[in-house]
Order: sequence, then C-alpha cells, then structure tokens
Amino acid sequence: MALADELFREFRSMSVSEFFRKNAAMLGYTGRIRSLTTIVHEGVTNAIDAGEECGKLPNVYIRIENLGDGGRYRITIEDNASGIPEKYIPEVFGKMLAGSKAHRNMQSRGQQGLGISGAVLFCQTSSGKPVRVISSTGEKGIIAEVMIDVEKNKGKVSKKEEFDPKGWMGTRVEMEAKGVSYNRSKYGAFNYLRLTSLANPHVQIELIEPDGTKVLFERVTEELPKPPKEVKPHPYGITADDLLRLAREKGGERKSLKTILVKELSRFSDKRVRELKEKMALILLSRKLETQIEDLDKYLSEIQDEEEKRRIKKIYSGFLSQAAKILRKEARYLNWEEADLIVNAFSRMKLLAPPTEGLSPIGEENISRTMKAVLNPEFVACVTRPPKTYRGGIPFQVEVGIAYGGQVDEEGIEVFRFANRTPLLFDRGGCAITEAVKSIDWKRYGIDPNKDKVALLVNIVSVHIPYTSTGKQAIADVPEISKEIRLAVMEVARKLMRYVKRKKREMEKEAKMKALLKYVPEVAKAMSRLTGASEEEIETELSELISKKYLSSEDFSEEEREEAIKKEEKVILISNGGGLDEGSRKEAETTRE
Amino acid sequence: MALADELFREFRSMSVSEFFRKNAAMLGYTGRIRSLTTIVHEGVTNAIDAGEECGKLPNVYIRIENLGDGGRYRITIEDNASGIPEKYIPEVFGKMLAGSKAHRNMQSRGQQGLGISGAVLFCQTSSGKPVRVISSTGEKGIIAEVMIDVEKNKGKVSKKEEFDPKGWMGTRVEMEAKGVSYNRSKYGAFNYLRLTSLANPHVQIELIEPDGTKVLFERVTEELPKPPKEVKPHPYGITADDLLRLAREKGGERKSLKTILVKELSRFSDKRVRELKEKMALILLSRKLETQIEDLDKYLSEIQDEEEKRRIKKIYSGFLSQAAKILRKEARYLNWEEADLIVNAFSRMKLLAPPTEGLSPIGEENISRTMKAVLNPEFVACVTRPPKTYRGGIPFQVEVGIAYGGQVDEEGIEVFRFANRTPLLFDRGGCAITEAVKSIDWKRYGIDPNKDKVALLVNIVSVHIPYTSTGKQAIADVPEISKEIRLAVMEVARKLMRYVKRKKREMEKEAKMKALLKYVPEVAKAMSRLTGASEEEIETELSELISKKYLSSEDFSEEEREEAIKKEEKVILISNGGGLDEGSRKEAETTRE
Amino acid sequence: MKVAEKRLRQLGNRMLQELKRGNSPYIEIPVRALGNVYFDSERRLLQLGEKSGRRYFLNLAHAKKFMQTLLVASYCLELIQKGKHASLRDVYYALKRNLPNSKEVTFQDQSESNPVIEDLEVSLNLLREELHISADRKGYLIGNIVLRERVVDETFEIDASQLGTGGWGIPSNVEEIEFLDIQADYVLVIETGAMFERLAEERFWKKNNCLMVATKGQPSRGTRRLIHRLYYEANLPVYVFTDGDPYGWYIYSVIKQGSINLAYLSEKLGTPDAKFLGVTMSDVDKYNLHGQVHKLKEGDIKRAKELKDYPWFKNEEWQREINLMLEKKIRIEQQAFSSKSLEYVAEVYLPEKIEKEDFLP
Amino acid sequence: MKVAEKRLRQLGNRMLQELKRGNSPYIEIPVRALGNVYFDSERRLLQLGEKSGRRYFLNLAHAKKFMQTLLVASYCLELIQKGKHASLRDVYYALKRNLPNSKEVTFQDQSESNPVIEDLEVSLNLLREELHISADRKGYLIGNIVLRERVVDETFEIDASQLGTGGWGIPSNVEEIEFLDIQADYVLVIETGAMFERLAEERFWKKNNCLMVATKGQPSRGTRRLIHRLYYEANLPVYVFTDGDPYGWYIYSVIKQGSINLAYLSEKLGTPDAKFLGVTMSDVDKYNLHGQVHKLKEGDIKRAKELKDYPWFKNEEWQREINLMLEKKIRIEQQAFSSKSLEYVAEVYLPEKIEKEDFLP
Repeated sequence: MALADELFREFRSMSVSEFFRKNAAMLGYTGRIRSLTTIVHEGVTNAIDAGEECGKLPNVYIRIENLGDGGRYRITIEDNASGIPEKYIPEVFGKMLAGSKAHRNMQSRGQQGLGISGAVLFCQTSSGKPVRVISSTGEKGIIAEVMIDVEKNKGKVSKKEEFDPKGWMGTRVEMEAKGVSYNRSKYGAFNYLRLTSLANPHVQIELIEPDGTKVLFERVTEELPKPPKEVKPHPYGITADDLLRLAREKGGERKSLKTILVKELSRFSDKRVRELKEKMALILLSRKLETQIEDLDKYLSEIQDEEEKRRIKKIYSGFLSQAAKILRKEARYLNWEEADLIVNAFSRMKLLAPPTEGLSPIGEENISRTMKAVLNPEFVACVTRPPKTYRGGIPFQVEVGIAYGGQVDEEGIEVFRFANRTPLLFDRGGCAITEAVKSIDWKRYGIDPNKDKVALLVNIVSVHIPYTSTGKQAIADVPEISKEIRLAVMEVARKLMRYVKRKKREMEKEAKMKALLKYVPEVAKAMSRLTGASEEEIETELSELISKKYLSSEDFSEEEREEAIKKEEKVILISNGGGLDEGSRKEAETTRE
Repeated sequence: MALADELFREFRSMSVSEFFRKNAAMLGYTGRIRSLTTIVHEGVTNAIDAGEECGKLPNVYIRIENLGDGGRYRITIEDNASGIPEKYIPEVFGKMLAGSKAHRNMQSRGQQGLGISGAVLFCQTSSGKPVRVISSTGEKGIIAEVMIDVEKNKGKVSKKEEFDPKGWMGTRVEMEAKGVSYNRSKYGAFNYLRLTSLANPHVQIELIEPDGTKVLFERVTEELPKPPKEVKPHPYGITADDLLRLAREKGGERKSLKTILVKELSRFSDKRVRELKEKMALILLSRKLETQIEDLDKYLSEIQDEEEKRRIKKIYSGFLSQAAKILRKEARYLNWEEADLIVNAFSRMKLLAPPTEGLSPIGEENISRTMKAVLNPEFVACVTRPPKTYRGGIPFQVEVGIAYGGQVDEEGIEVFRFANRTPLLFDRGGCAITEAVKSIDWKRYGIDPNKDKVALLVNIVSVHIPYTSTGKQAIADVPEISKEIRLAVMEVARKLMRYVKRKKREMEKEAKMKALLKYVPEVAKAMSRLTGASEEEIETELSELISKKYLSSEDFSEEEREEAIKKEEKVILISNGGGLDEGSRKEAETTRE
Repeated sequence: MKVAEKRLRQLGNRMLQELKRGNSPYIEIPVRALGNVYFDSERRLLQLGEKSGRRYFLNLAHAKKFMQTLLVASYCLELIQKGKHASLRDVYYALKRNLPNSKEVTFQDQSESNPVIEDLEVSLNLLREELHISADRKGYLIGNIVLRERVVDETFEIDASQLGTGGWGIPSNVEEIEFLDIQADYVLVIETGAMFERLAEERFWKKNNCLMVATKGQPSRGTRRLIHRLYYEANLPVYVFTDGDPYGWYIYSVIKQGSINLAYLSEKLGTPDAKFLGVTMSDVDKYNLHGQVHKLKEGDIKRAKELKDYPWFKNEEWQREINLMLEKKIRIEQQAFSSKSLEYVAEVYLPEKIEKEDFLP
Repeated sequence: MKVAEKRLRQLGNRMLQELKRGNSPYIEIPVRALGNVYFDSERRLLQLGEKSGRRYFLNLAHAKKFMQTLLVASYCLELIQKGKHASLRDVYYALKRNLPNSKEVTFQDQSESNPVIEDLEVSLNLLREELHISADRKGYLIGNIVLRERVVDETFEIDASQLGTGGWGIPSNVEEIEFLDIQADYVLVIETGAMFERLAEERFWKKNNCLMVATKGQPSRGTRRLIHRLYYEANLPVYVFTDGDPYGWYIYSVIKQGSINLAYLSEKLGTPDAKFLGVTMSDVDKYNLHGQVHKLKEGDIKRAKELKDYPWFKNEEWQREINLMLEKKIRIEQQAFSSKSLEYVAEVYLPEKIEKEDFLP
C-alpha cells in the first residue's frame, strides 16, 4: 500500500484556465501575427454578437497601438450594444467555458465560451496586465480591471469604479499583449476585419492602425439580420446521453417523460407518441426474437402456427405496455437503456426536418451588395441554399457568392471562407470549403481556374459548426456539408457561365460578318480569272450575299450550319493529317542509311 | 438596464467535462476505428507509465470484445503496477484535467490529465455504461464502477466492493463503448500496439482480439528504462507569469524570493545572485537612459563629463540596491513588473543548459534490438542524439533508428513516429517528423526514396512535447526540434550509405574481371588479323594481363584510373554527340521542299 | 486546251452561276475519310466512293478555305497557260499575302496550302502534276534504258547505263518523259540508297539485265509514277526489295496501290502487279539471319496490325507473313546480309529469289 | 600497299609491342572537343590540336570501346584488300555478334559503331572513304561536265549535260572519279531540290554556262568532296545559294570549312574559297521581299549566335549580316522570289548577283 500511496502523493487537478495557459496554441495563439489577429477576432466577434442580440446595428471600433518593448501592443475594441451587467463582468472576462451560447441550440459567432476569456488569459500571461473593461448598460457605467485567477478559473476584479455614461451604452475592452505583431498581410488583423465586413454588411467597422491610419469599413445595408432563435433539439440529432441529461435537467417538477419529450424536442408532438410506443415495442420484440427489425415483417409472415402467432401477439402487447410505462414515468428517473431504446425508436420514425429559425444567413441580396462594394467586379451571382441538417439533426445552411472580372485582382480562384459570418484565415488546406471548391471541374463552366479572376465567398451558418480543432479555423469534412457547398458553388458557377456565354455570343455575330467581308476581294479576283467575268461585279455580288445573310434572316438554320461545319471538319481533319503523304512524313523521321 | 440583464439571463458556465463531451473529436474520438484506438491508447499509456513509475517491467494485457449491437465493444486493459489507492479512483477516472504529471517537469507519456478520464467520458456518453475498475495496491483489492458527473467534472462511484487480491497488484479497467470498430488497419488498435512494442522493448503486451486470436508482443529487453526524474524549471524557459506562479506557490512560508529562485530553478545557484542583481540594475539603467542595453557600454564610454559619470554611477548603485531589495522580499509579494525584470535579466545571463535527467530515451542498443526483432531487416543503424533544449529551456532528445532491406516490406520510406515512446498514428501530414524526413535529400545517401525498402523509427522524448492539437497526434514545427530530427536522420542515413557502398564494392571487383575476360577472344582475333601474329598466343597474353591486374597489385592506382575514365568520358561524349555529323541530324528533322 | 485547263474553267463557271442565282458559291470535294475509300478488287485499285462535302463561301467555318482553294485554282490555270511547273513551296509563296485591311494572311504557312492542293486534285480528279505542281524529288534510276525528257522547248536524251554508281536523279515530274530504248528483263526497286549503291558497285543491273530504282525510303510521287509507267508502258515486271519490317511493307504497299489518304491517285500512280521480293520472315530462317534481327517497336506492331487489314494484304501469303512477324516480334534489314559477306546479296540472295520467283504477291 | 592499309597494320603492331612488354595495349585518339580545335587562319581550315586521349584495353571503362575499335580496324583492312566499299550500316551488321558465353553483343546498334569509325578516322588521319566506308548519299549534279568513274574493274563516262531535269545522283564516294571535260565558268551550289529542279527547268546551267549542284539540305560528304575537287582540280569558283537563315548559313559553313566536330576532315572536304551568293538580309530590302519573310524561331536565334563566333564568320560582312538578322528577327527562303514570278530567280536575281559579284566571303 505504501508504494501506491507514495506514487499518488503528487496527484492533483488542474483548472481549465491552467490547461489553456499551457496550451495557448490550441486557442490560436501561435505566431506573433496570428496571436494579435486572434485577440481582435475574439473581441470583434463578441461585439457584433452583442449588437445583434440587443437589436442594434453594430458599430465596432478597434484601435491597435504599438507600445514598443518587444512587441507589446494595446488592443481596444468597443461596441454599441447593451453593455454587460456589473455582476457578469468577472464571469465574461475571467472565467473560461462560461457564456450564454454553448448550451443553447442557436447560431452564434462564438460558441464555446473560450473566446474573450482566452484572450484575457493570453494577455495577462504575456504582458502581466489585466484587461480593462468599460461598460454601460445605459444608466450606470462601470470601469473594471479584470484578471483570471488561473488556479480557480475565476475572474478577479482588481480595480472598479463607476461613472456616468451620459446615455452611452456599450462595452469597451482594452487588452495589452506582449510578443505579438500587426501588419496588413493575409493573416493580419486588417484582412480579418476586411473579410468580416464582407460577410457582415450591416456592421460598421472602424480601425485605427498603429501608425494612426484610420480605416473605415462602411455599412452596406441598414437591415439587421433577423435574430437567430434558440431551437429545441431534434429527435434525430439526439443521443441517449443527451436525452438522459435533458430528462434530468428539465424533469425537475415530477414531469412525465412524455411531457418532456413533447415539450423539449422539436417536431415531436403528442400525436406522435403512439407511433413512438409502437416502434419501441417493435425494437423490443425484434430483440426478443433475435431478428433484425427490418426482417420482422417477413419473420412474422412466415409463421404458420396460429398458436405461435397468438403467443407473439401477446408478447408484443406486453412490450407496448412496457413502452407506455416508460413514457409515463417521471422523467428524472429515466435510465440509460430506456433512453437508448427511445433514441433507437426515434431513428425509425419519419419526422419533419428540424426548424431553421435558428439560422441567420447573410442573404443573397446582401452578399451581392457587399461583394460589389468591396471587390468592384464585372459580375456577381449569389445563392443562399435552403437549410439542411447534418448528423441527423443539426441544422446548417450554405451560401456562396461569386465575383468575376473587373477589379477582382488576383488571377485564379480566391476563396473567402466564413463560418457563421466569421472569416476563417488559417488552416486553409484542411478545410472542407477549400476541398469542395477544389473538387469542382471549373472548365465545365467555361472558367479557367488559373487565369480567370474569380472570388468566391462561402459562408456556412449553423447552430453548431463542426470545426476540426479548438482553433476554429477549418471546417471538418462532414459529407452533408461538403455536398451543400459543392451544390452552391456549382449553382453560382452556372450563373457565371451563362453570363460569360451571352457576352461572347453578342460579340461573335459582328465578328463573323467582318470576317467574311475580308475574303471578298481575293475570292472575286480568283473567280474573275477563272471565268473571265468582271472582278468588280463579282465583288459587289459577294458583299450583298453576306449582308443578306447577317442583316436579314439567315440562309441556314443554326442546326444546318452546325451540321455543315461537322461535315467540313471531317474533311479538314483528313486533309491536314494527310497533307504530306504519309511516306514523306515518315521519311522526315528516320533516315536509315 | 433591463435589456442587458435580460440578455444575460442565459449566462452560465460549463465544466471542462461538458466541454469535451461536446467536442470529443478534439480528444481523438472521431471515426469508429480511431475512437477505439484512442481508448486503447489512453489505457495502455497509463498502464506502462504506472509500471515504470513503480519500477516494474510492465506487462500489459488488452482484451477487445465485440458485443454486437451496432459497434458496441468492451475494452479491458490490465497492468501489473502498484494499483490505485481507493480514494484516488474517482479522481483518476472521473475528473478531467486531474493527474500526477502535468504540473511536474518530467517526461511522461500522458501529460494533461485528459487521457483516461476522456476515455471514460466517451464510453459513458456512447454506451451509457460506467467504467469498471479493479485495482489492488497489494493488501486490499477494490472493484468499483465509476462514472463522470459531467456538470461537476467529478467522479461518481456507483458500486464498490472489496476483495482479497491474494498478492496480485495492479489495475484492470473495463470500458464499454458504442459506435466504435476494430481492425488490423494502419490506424487500428493492433498496429498501435505493434508500434508501442517497437518503442518500448521492455514492455510485454498481450492482446486478445475480438475473434479470440491471442497476439503476444514480446519483451525484448529485461532492462527497465532509467526512471525519468522531475526537473526544476530552467531560468531560460520561464516566463514572467510562470515566475509569479512559482513564487506564490512555493513562497508560502515567508521565504525570500532569492531562496525560491535558488531552490526552485535549475542551474541557478547562490553564486549567480550577484550577477543577476547586476543585470537587473543594468536593465533598469538602460531604461532610465532610454538606450538599448546592448548599447549601454558605448553610451557610457562616450560621456566626457565627470560629473555626469558620477551621477550615472550613483543611479546605477541605486538600481543595484533596488534589485537586491526585490530579491530579498518575500516571494509571495512579487509583482508582475519585478518578475518581468528578473526574467529579462535571466535572458542576459550565461547559464548552463538544463539538466536532462528528466529524459528517458529508448537507447541505441534497444532500438536496434527491437527493430531487428520486429522488422527482420538486412541492416539496422540507430542514433540517440544528446539532449537539447527548445524555447530556451525545455529539454528534449531525438532518437532515430533506420532499418533497410530484408523483410522490411514496403517500398519507399516508412516512418514510425513516436513521442515519449508513444506511437503517433494520425495527422501524419502536419507533423514535424514527417516534414523533417521529407526534407532530406535521400539520393545524396544513395537511397532511392521511392524504391528502396527503408523503415525509420523517430522518437522524440521531452518533458513537454509540443503537440499541434489536443489530439496529440502531430508534433509542432519547432525549429530546434526539426533541426535535431534532421541531424539524427542524416546520421543514420550516412551509416546506411556506408553499408550499401561497401557491399557494392565487393561485388563490383569480381564483376570487373569477368567483364574484361569477355572481350579477350574478339580482341585477340582482330589483333591477329591486323598483325599476322598468332591469335592463340595473343589470347593467352591478354588473359594473363587481366589476372595480373586483379589478383596481384593493381596496374593503376585508383586515382589514375578515375583520371583515365574522366578523360575517356570526355571523348566518348563528343563522339556520341557528333556521331552523325550535325547536318544529317538536322536533315532528319526537316525536309523543306 | 488541256484537260486540266478545261476543268478549272468549269469550276469557276459553276460558282459564278450559283452566285448569280443569289446562292452561296461552293466547291464540291469528295470525302477522303476511310469510310469513303473502297478496294476495287477487279482493277485491284483503291477508289474513292460517292460521298462528298461542300465548301461554302458563306459558311464562316469554310470561308477561308474556300478562298484559299480559289486562289490555288486560279494560280494553277496560270502555270498551265505558261507551261511552267511550281513546287508546293513555290505555290505557297506565290499566293501568300496580306488580306486587305487586316493582319490576316491568305496562307499562314505551307501546311495550309498543301491540303488545299490535295482538295483540288480530288475535286477535279487530276494529279497535281497535271496541274503543273511538282512534288518532292527523290530516288535514282540506273540500268540499260534510254529516256527522252522534254524541258519546255528542248529535249534531252538520257542513257542510264552510263552513270557509274551515281545513277539518274528521278525528277519530281516524269510526265514529260518518253522511253526510247530499254534492254532489261525487270525493274528492281530498292528501299535504301546504300543498298542501291552497293548493288551499283557490283554492277548488278548489268550482270542481271535489269533496271534498278532506289526509293530512298518512302517513294516520291515521281518515282511511283516512273515505276507505274515502266510496268504499263514497257511491260517490265516490278520486284520490290525492302527491309523486312512494317515500314518496308508500307513502301511496297504504296508502290503497289497508293496510300489510303491518296487513294484517288492509285489509278495513275499505283502498280498493282508489283511483287514483294524480300526480305521476308522466312528468309530469316532460310538464310540463317537470326543473329541480325531487331526487336519490333510498339509503332511497328501497331503498323503491322493496320497493314493486316489492307485489302491487298488480305491473302494467305501476306497474312502468314504478317502473323509470323507479330509472333516473333522481330524485323530484318536489307543490309543484314552484310554479316555473311558484302557480295552476298548481289551474288546469292537476289539471283536465287528471282530465279525461283520466290515473291509475295 | 595503300596508305590506309599501312596505317592499320602499324596500329596493330604498336599494340602487340605494348602487350609483349606486359603493358595494357592502347589506342591513341586525338580529342575532338571544342578546346582542341583551332582555326588555321593561313590555310583557312579548322584543325585538331595536340591533345589526345588513350583508350586502354585494361581499363574497364574503355575495354568495350577498345574491342570495338579493333573490330572495325580489322574489317576495314579486309575491305581495302578486296577493293569493296561498305556503308556505315554494313559495317555494323558485319561486326555485330554475341560475345562468347555472354548475352552481350559486340555492337548494340549502329550508334555504337558510328563513333568508333570516327575515332579511327581521326586516330589514323584518314577519311572514312579511304577506309572504304561510304557515307550517306545525297545531292545532284547537272551541267557541261564529263566524268569518268571507275567501278572495281570497269569504267563509265558520265555526261551531265544530257540528263534533263533529273541530273546525276552524286554517289557517297567520289574518290574514283576523274574529270574528263568541263565547259563551265563556275559552280552554283543550291540548297533545295525544288530550286535545283526549277533552275533545271529554266536550263539555267546552259544559259549561264555553269555547273549546278543540289545539296538537298545539309550536303553529304560525297557532295562536299566533289565541290572541293571541282574547286581545287578544275579551278571553278564556287557560289553557294541557300535560304537566308542560320540553317542555310550553316550549310554554307560546312561546305566552306566543315563542321566543328569533324574539323579534322576540313583539309580534304572543305572549300574555304567558296562564296555566299544569297539570299542575304540586304536582298530582302533590295528585292522588296518584306511580305515573304518568316519569324526566326528560338532555335534559329541560338544557332545564329553560335555561328557569329565561328572564326570564318569573324569578318565585317558576315558580322553585319548576322547582326542584321538578329535585329530584324526574320529569315527568308530561296523560293520567296516565287511571289514575283517563277522565272525571277533564273532571269533576274542570280544573273544580277553574279554579274555584280555581290557575295559574302
């Protein structure tokens, strides 16, 4: 006993803050540029979310100051939202895994409650400085300095004072970090904000850069996106474990399980309870008979013995009452096997797809407007696909904008990736969006993926975005999502193709007439020599022939002409291939003596 | 005020278990095969660590049972270590971010206290079953069923009984998961165990596969690796934040900061305190004078005014006493600016590299033995590089084994990656090991990286392995580490090159003699025709000439021959290139009439 | 008026008529694709079928080629009227010019004018030589033959038995040649220049009373026409001696029948009664040349398979020969006999083959 | 005993001596790399320098080539003794065989025997023709000249004024030829066969009293040797008429001095006094051929730059000509004059150029 006890003397537990202090890279704090971009991202995300939640058009102000001393920067982010009530300030900034979103089934930019507190953690461990929060909920203003008590994962307010906001509402956060850097590269905060603006046309962003330059990303629409709603979980997307938790959480007041199911799940009403019971009973029966539920019908129909039939019917009735009993029981006493049975039964029912009120896409018109404003292209097409679900029950929606030509400046296809309107700058390679765009056969749409100037905006909105890692920079390759992205991209590509083709056709008709006229003098001269007829006369007649064809109705129908071209091509093909007779061609290849 | 309060009504915090329940993929639970491999990995890692810690040669028993019902598996893992004291059982299995390793500066397989509790979490949420733990510390045996209370991140023991272990010591863990799968693919548990055995020659692994097959990965050495020791942090590797925490944690009993520094840091003794004070004072002085510390000497030497010189000297003395005062003060009152100053001063001192007792490599001999046993190659070479540090103070060590030919079965270079002897199966592309191996110009070592059969074992050991993500499957591209991997791989590649060359040379000598003899008859006949001399006689003389050259000393020195070859090559080159005169070659290209 | 001139004028007049009717003028050109070629087994000649395509001035896809065809046609008329001959390249240069108000030229390069000339040949059913366009010149003649060539307004008498090892260079156009005196039993057609010279050094033609023609690879049209005329006008049997490989067979095939894509010329250029002397696959065994063979290349195999389907190789002897090669996957060259002795071909192989009439049809 | 036979025997005896002394036999071969070639500006010939390499039997890297060289040497001795000539391919076949107890052959293909023959030529300072090996044949001759050719034990008299438009095929070996009667003022060397035939149709040689030689591209060795002999033995000036492009210049350069890698042959094959008649860059202006020029290709530019460094082009006239082309980036062909009229070259261009001696050196 001594040995084990001795060995376990060192056993202790660690707070989540401590964990992320040691593993800051997992939150995106890696590299000087990226670390600063991550801080800006966390602040801006919160600012926009806050504005939308309180129904205001968000104005976000960002100031980045270089304080010298080996990459010490102050980052200030201010919003015009509802402010934070005093008692939540330590929680919001000082406690990791705390927030108002993770446990609610709705679309939001942040999700895990790791964002702003992660930034605070990074700042305090790198610079030693607390974060300064100035917030007003309208009547009272608070200035507070917050640090994280890492061992306890708790916010600690070191200084606090009140002030009169004079009507101002909002939150201003001042953070100081060391070992970071700012520039206008692809991965820098500037580009992050530019792209944020692209996907959030209702947001006004003002940036003061370290050298004092003021950059304004203007609001393109006054229309606030319809606020995302919380959506109840859908029976398809729920696991036995989820159901157990739900029953325990919501089942406090002696509520029956049935009540909980009907009330807390979407698309599941009283009317479906009977069917649920039947499915439960069928599952139990198939287990009893040791057959697959799919084969049950066949199994039963093959039984000849009436006695046996009756026996099985009886067993089934027994299971039906057992199922009913389960649904009647108090929700909080639900056990895992029962939950598993119910989830299993859900998966065999036909239910309506989950409601999509939780989703808030940018919208085709807005995408179009913002892409025109920011990229100034020759052509824009957008599509917002209807909502879909993945993994059984998680709603998501894909939207794609395509911009072509004009001042789109890079050759090739540039892809701007967004998740819930938040730009994804890093881990491009591992992202399902990149893969989906790559997999498109662009040539089929008449687009040269290396030469044509094309910009794509892809935004995925969902109650739960499946990121590949805590860094939240790449979307996992979930088949349902990848497929939607492909369909959306193909849809806008088709629109672009139609545009390019129409443009080409117009230009061609005129060119054709000119082309034919060019040949008239030579043809006339040769015909004159062969026949002795007047060259001038022939020239006139040929020109008239051409005018007749292109200015009035056409001599040949389009089909006829195509047929003729095909025919002629065949001949051309042969006469080119065999222009030199084959012998002399071969001769040119080998001289053998 | 109403608005904000209303909005924040939903604000709440989440436990770390809850977080990982939602984000199981971050712990490696993604895909059926990988999820099972991850469970096995967590169990086996703990089992081996436990054995080594108590000084026993680890025997690990793994049994994997397929329980049907859509991928329900039972995974049993048993070790022969010291057992777990009863009171720690709920903590070890039921609390995330709890363990005996993360806060100690030593090499171990697990690091973050997320491993086995993560497995328990995954099992209980997928199958609804608690984990069954059977453990004996020698005198008393305990059988307990443990679940995680996810909301509280705490272990909950549902059943518990004692038993008489009859002398057996060790721990047996039985876990049940759903939605997983077992096979012998590259990413399956089988391969994981095979590779574990490769890097842990002192471990015996017994595996019972779902179909009842028993696989034994035998122990290759009876020698237990020297146990890794806890190492104090090195001044170079410490941040201001770390120092603050250290001072607060260890400074409980009114200890002075100086005492803490000397006692709790490695390579920092009483003798260096004076130097530290001076560096601190110099930093303060340079700040005061608004110059870089590097330019201070020059700055001072340029001052002509004696008065000014005295004034500065006085300021410096003042700073010296200020530094002394800081070091004398009670450690727990250290503030961030002071800590920053000290860390800054540390970085300007010349200190010994950190001690490396904390590291426990496999060792060249062991790698060689195990690679021979497992791969049965024609040739093996290994190198364990001397320990190095990265990011200023974290010790690490790289070792590489190369196996060539024989029964190494795949063409090309196969890389087996290990971190602290633990196999890395996933995320191959993003790993610094893969990148380093790829960056080697194998042709320079006479190795065809696509055709030759080569296996590489790369093991990185460190007190803190810099993984790219929580999944712990890829090592981040830290320049110091990548460089060491390259050097190690190049070293074994050189050894392999020497072997391959020697083998080739022997074969060549014989071949040369045969080659020359082949030409004798034709040469003799032609010489005879040209001269009229006897063909037979010439043949005899030529053969003798060849024997003389290869069986006695050589006619030409190696250099002479090489010189001659070069010369001749020049001529050959020309006569080939110009064999046809250039005209006829061009002629063959174009016939122009 | 020569036939050629008449046909050219007809072409122009037909177009003018169309134009006057308000339609797009066009040229009718028989299709030369494989589908429109058939083997007239009675006359043993490849012939063009009935299919033809029309090239319209008013069709943009045709217009440029239409113009080019007319340009060539009117130039040919000019040549015929002056009694001069132009090479393919001369035609290109004579007609290449900028189109008015355009950067476009009438002919970008010769690969544009050559096919148009072919189009005209097939459209008017005339040899290009009849249109006074001369092709590439290649090939030599040696032997007891006296020719008379008319050059514009002068004539020359050529005695091909007085030319040493050099021989007479066969011009591209042999239409103006007459045979004055021939003392020979047959024509031996030889693929390589080196073998021709070797046999000339042995004075094979003199010792064996024959005419020797070297094709130097694929025969030029002049050489083919000369062989044709020697067979039809002088009644000399023609024996073809090439390498034993698909390329050699193809040379033989062209002499005999013409190439598929110039099938319409067979009547005037082909010699269907020519015989293949060697080297054959069975010669490899008979003369023990196993050490001198080469492996077939991919291209050889492909060509051999193509040749197998040619109508005139659809007989027992040739099918056996081709199958044998495809089986053994080897080829054999004329000069392989040098491994025996330099004189072997002249003194043993050829006399033996001709004596026994050991030919393939 | 012929010189060639004597030298071959010497070669054998020297090797035998080495062997008797217990040393590895070797063959000494002068190096033909650019570094060992120099321009003898007095004789105006490219010459080989002093550097040479030795090919040892006992050196594995040399052994096979050593054997091959000996095989060729002993075969040449045989040819000379019999008075027969063999082509490059004949030599390959005569000597190709399996080595005893081995899958290796003496010569894998002709690309192995050809360089060995060159080695032997330079090593013994003999033309391959003198070793009785004949090269490729190409080129035609026409004009008022009577030749006598000795073929083994027979002679032929060739009258090149009685050959119509065909002309005499210049054999690969012209060593056995004598000039009996020449009625001509100069030799006109013509690059293309088509131009040669065009001028023959115009009977240019007769109207202008000259000999016409067609090279058909790069001249064969036989043609070069014939030009050399017409200049040195019959004292006829040589005018070279090629396309105005680097390829045409290179043809001229080879006629004049030989190619760099066969420099050691210049003495017997080169005609340093030959003149370049055209087409020149200034002709483009003079005869207004701007519409008929072509763009230079990359390869042309590269070659022009190389030619610029050849010693015999290191004079004012040629440097100007080459620079002009590099500047304008155009080339011009002989047949470009067809755009004026078919007879223009014969009736205007050539007479004018020759009358005014408007040549490049």
